[in-house]
Amino acid sequence: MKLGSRTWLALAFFAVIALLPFLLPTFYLTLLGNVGIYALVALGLVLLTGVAGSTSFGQAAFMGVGAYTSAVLCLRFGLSPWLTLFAAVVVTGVVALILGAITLRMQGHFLPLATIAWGLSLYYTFGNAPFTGGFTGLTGVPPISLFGMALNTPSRFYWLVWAVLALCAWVTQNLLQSRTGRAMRALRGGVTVAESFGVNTYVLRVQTFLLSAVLAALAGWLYAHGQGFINPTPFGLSQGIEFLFMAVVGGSGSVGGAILGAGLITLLRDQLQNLLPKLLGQSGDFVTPVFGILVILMLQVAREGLWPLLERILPRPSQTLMPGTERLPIHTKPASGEELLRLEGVSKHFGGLKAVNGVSFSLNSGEILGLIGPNGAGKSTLFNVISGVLPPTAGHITLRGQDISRFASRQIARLGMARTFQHVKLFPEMTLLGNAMMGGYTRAHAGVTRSLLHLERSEEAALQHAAAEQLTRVGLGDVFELAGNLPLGQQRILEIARALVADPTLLLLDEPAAGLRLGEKRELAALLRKLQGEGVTILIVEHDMDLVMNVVDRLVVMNYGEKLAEGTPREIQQHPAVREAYLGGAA
Amino acid sequence: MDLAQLFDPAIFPVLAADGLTNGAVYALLSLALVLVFAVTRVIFVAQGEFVSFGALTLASLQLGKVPGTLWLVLALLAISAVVEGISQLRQGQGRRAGMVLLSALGISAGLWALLTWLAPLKLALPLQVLLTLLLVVPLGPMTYRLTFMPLREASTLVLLIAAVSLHLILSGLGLAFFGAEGSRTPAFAEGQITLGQVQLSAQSLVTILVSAVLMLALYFFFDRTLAGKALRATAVNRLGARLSGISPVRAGYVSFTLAAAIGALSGLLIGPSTPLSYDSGFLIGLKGFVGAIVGGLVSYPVAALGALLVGLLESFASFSFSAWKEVIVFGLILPVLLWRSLTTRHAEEEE
Amino acid sequence: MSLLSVQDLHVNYGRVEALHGVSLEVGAGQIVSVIGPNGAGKTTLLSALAGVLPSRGTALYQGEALSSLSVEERVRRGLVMVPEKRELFGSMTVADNLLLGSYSRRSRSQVGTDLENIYARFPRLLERRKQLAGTLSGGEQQMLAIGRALMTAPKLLMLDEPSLGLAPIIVREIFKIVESLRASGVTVLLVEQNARAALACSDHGYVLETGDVKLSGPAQQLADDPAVTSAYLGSQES
Amino acid sequence: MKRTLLFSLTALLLSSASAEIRIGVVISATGPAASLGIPEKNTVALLPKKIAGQDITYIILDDASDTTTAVTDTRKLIQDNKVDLILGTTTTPASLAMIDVVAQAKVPMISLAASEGIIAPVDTKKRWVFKTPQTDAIMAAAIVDHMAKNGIKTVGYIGFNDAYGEGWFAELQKNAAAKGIKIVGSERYNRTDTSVTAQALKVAAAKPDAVLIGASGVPGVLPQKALRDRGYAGKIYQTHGVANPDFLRVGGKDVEGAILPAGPILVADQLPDTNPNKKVGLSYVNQYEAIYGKDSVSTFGGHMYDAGLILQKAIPRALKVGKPGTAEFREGLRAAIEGTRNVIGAHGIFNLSATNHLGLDARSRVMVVVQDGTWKLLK
Repeated sequence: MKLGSRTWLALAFFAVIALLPFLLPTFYLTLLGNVGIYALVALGLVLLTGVAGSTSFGQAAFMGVGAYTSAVLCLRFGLSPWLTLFAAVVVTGVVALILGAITLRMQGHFLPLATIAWGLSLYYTFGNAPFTGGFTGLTGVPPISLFGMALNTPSRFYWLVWAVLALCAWVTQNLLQSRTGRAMRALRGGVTVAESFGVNTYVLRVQTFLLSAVLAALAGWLYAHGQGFINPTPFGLSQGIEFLFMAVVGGSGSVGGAILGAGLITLLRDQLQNLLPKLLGQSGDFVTPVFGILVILMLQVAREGLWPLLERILPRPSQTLMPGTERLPIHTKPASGEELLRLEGVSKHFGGLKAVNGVSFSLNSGEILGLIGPNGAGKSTLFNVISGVLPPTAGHITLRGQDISRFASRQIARLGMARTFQHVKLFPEMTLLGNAMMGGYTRAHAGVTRSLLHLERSEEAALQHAAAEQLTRVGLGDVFELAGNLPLGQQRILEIARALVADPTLLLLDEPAAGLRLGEKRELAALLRKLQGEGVTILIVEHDMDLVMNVVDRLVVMNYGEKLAEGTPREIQQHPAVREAYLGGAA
Repeated sequence: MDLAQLFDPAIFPVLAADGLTNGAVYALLSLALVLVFAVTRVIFVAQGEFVSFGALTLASLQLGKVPGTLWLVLALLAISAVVEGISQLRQGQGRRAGMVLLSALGISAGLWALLTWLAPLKLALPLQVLLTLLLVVPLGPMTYRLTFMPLREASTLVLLIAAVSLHLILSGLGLAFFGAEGSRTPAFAEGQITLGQVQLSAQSLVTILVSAVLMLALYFFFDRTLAGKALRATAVNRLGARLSGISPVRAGYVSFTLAAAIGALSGLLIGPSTPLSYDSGFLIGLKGFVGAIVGGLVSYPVAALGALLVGLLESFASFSFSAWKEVIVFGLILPVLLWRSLTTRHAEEEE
Repeated sequence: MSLLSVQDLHVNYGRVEALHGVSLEVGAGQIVSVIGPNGAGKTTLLSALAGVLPSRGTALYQGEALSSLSVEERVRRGLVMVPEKRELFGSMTVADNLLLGSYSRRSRSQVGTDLENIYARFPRLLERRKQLAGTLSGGEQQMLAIGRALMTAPKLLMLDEPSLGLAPIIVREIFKIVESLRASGVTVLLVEQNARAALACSDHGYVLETGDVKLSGPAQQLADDPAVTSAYLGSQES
Repeated sequence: MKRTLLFSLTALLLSSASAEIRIGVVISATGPAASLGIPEKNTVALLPKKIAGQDITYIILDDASDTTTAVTDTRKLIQDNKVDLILGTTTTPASLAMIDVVAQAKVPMISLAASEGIIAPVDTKKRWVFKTPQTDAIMAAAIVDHMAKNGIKTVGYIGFNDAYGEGWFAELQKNAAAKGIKIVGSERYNRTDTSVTAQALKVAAAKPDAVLIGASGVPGVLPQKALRDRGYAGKIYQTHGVANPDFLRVGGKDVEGAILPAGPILVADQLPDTNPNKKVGLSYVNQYEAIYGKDSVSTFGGHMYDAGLILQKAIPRALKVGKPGTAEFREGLRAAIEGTRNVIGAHGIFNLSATNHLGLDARSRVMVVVQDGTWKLLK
């Protein structure tokens, strides 16, 4: 396999790290050992906070659960640390599962507060539980041995820590570059999109949370056996805060940021400890306040942390498609003319507002149906009801004979429906390719474990291939461009490509032509007809009448939440009520 | 065993009174937290520091010392003036920049003169309380100007990290100013009052009454005055407020001023019954938070009730399982969150 | 003299340009409408003029450059927008919503009279003054939004799709109100999809399409222009 | 900034060349234990600057009352600053955590924390660890003795919910059992709690003859006040942790009558002239207050001072074994400290041995009562 320049840099970095014990004074190994342990926790926060958008002050507490589990089992039953590692991970996982299941449904800012609460609770639990040695702590925790060699000198322990960190950084990076990783990124502000393409975001959120807790447990395990002593203070709230600092200062969006942040904060504190007494005298201890001031200043200068600044000078990540011959399976499409979608008296009310009221129509396979109406007529609401984003207040929707009225959007997605959004919902920091691959989520199957170990590469290659194919098909050439750099019209096209990667039976397009230039609109019309020729059924909401009248077979007109008219484009254009609705009758 | 003893007529009312006294202070703090969050999206964990600063500044004045708070105020004033001056200059407002610097200089000199003159005189308690408020309350708007105003478009997480940093700064400075040991401030009322079964210290009664009055005052402010309504409006709909001519920056200033004032007053209320030290405020503030969370960080009355509940729960837990008290009090959040997660539909968080 | 004069206004969303150099004039005492299909950039234009979105180009209001003024400062000078989504204070009463409109006014003496005038203009708001704004019907909300804006004592009122989502009978009412504003000395910049109704009450009109002004002229002239119709119903019409 | 850095760098190079003994100090100058750590840190200024012709350099690091930081600081002092001895740290858990580090590096350490577990039993690791403060065991024994003599049969306990409160409760249990005193209640509170009414109520309801409050510094006032407010009339004992002027200042009338064991230094001026600790204690108090102001001294700084006195005797002997900075010197220093005999400190007379790394006896504490807002020696 050919390695990208980023990968070479990472390998070089870890090679230097491996050689440092021969170059650095011992104390720096101690310090870097701490950095490694902290970076593990920060790595978990990268997944949780930077990628998935949930914040936790409780990582130190999870670290404590891991540390205590391992230490107590070692001391009580004389087990080997390698055995208790397993127990530490399991116990922490169970605790995290319980806490996560309770809190992860909450809105963004509740989670950090809840984590403060359990961070404090677990601290006092460590101090008061009967088997933890109380606040005074447990001494004599055995060191970790490898092939009979105790890893308790600074340099050996340093190697152990960084080996574990390198491994975890590698698997985390793998995960981020996988199908699951893309879905995780969508948890941050893109839940609707993720659900629309078949992701169970709640389960994924819990999984992410679990993973971050396990990384913390691993750090706790290293900590306990490295120090040989544990008591509650290192697992208290202030350490939990410190970990979040590391992730945020380093740049919580990337693996590099976790290591950078952990290193920076640890070294900064150490250097402040040396420097401040010289500048301000011994009379007071100003390390913490000065540290706080520096963090605030940094946030005001670089909100995203320091890694993005560093990233600008790094070579760009590799921009080649993965080789691979495997192709994704293709859904069987229903025969042309068969009834695909049917709405019966569908209503959606918001309080007193009847956004959609008793709308019925049906859509046959191979057809393009246009849904038009003035602004505020309820078209987008109806779209959201059909795709399962909103549950209908009344009525029935059937897809290929199956009642989907009560289905969540991810379930509907799995039945072969894909959509675009009126307000473009892309991931601007992801490449076109990454965005498009999001569409193929339900066509691939690799879960967290396979992703972590990069055992899903052939499937990933097939996904890439499918995405690249659809991007070419809609005329988006530079697949490694960031989606945020595209003009609005092209972003809409990208959304269509993303929906096509899902290999949909039914494609829902919400105002695909808005913001497109004339030439682009013509291409769009051509594309839609081509798709129709290939057996894709399309439901389209559009304001651009030129486009609509040109491509659709039939039109449904809505006004004030109700169906106003239905018919061919020509019939609709002559329909007096439609003209009235569009041009207004106030005069 | 213990639980039955809890309802002993000699014990229950005492615990309830104790819980209400603390709960009243938590309630005040929770109101400030809800206010600051609703208006500025800042989860203001440094709120508790104002509590410590309030009590300890008064304690310094009691000893006839110039409180360290003065130096902090002067430093923040200087930095704020420079920052503000620069931003005025950038907008081409040279004269205004000069005015800002000059007035800051004037205020600083005045404050310094006032404090160095009055502090050693050991004035009467009400005057010292006024001096304390004069020193602590400005910390609110100034920390807003320097910390949060430049970040006002940032995500909640960034604001939260900034608030935590501020907590570190203020508690570190608190240690330098006031020392590690706590201080007690004089009571506003001496003696014990007997209400039926319960013996209540007069100070507890003052705490409860003052909290109640403050809450009523806040209610009046939010419900009856244009400025208070403008704050609420900013919290309800930021864009709508701007389009009505309400400046969110000004709303930020007002809410942080109120937060500092409420914090300092809370410190003065608890100060007499318990020694407060530089790091006491944080946990007191966090308990206010639990209340605020019960109120979903939006509802003032529910937050206040939640905070009262925290006070009561803390008192009863202290009696029955004192070692596990914090676990119980902070664990309270989890069922509340669970209940919320089951009753509210998950809303998409658009960044 | 123009109350508002806009030259070559550009607005970007990130790297994407949404307005490509729009110019328009609003004379004092006029009603000027900007019409065009969805996605043409009408709302973007108003938001930029209100200061909600950053923009490039020159915009002079009462001869003063707008660029350095915040939203609130524009409101204080009488440049007020009623946004498409109304942006009311949903959990506050109708009366409070109106009162808050007067927040930035220096002189309080006129506020009471103005409030009475607004209640007189919108009797339904008077009936519902103690109700929460969020519980009003769409039409009432629109009235409240206009009412709140009027409480700021505006010189130039910018209305973004005031007829959006309203029943025809209410739409008619809204346009009557717009016309009556001119009588009370308020200049109006109206953004509408309901082209016919908008042009009917306007002095001047602009047709916006994909971020550019496609047509402009006296309202009556535009109303008769077939190009306007085609912008909405497609050019196929024969 | 750059200049300072350059300056400190040259200073570092120069200093490592000259003959000197480097001593690392780890102290809790911030965090929950700061009220104990700060006087200890302040006392470093009173320690000898020159012993047997050798310059002594003290490098002070704050551990913020945190175990990890204490361990990292210790490693930094040993590995980076190449110190020959570690003084500190303030808290028991952190001191325990440091043992492995100093034992591995073979650098002697004198802890300033309370628990007996730090130095006992002396094994291959704890060979390197000494301490100067009286153990909780010595102090608790004194309290329980006093209780027994005053006919107390039942005792209640209210203590910190941390290592300090936990350690004291363990010692109370041990000693009370030996004297047949029954513990009828045990409650915990946090240093920063605003109310202990509930705990006081609970303990008072059990009607013990006496209550012991296991707290340090000003927060010790809270339970005593709460007990008195609840009308509790029995004896109230405090620990030596409260023996600082702030406790009296803040406690005022509320702490009248509190009985506690303390190092003789607390009441040095009331000791009979025959007491050998009187002179040393007064000298320390005077030196300390000359720098930090009147009524600023607490007993905790005395432990640091005592460590200095032990070193004064030990270093000259260690110098005979090896040069500073060498393993021989450190081993020599260890042995010399272990061989400390009859060093009269502010807190007692130190007689160390291979099995006793504290070396204080019952003379190292006196019983004191708070009377008229001051410490009063109980004969």
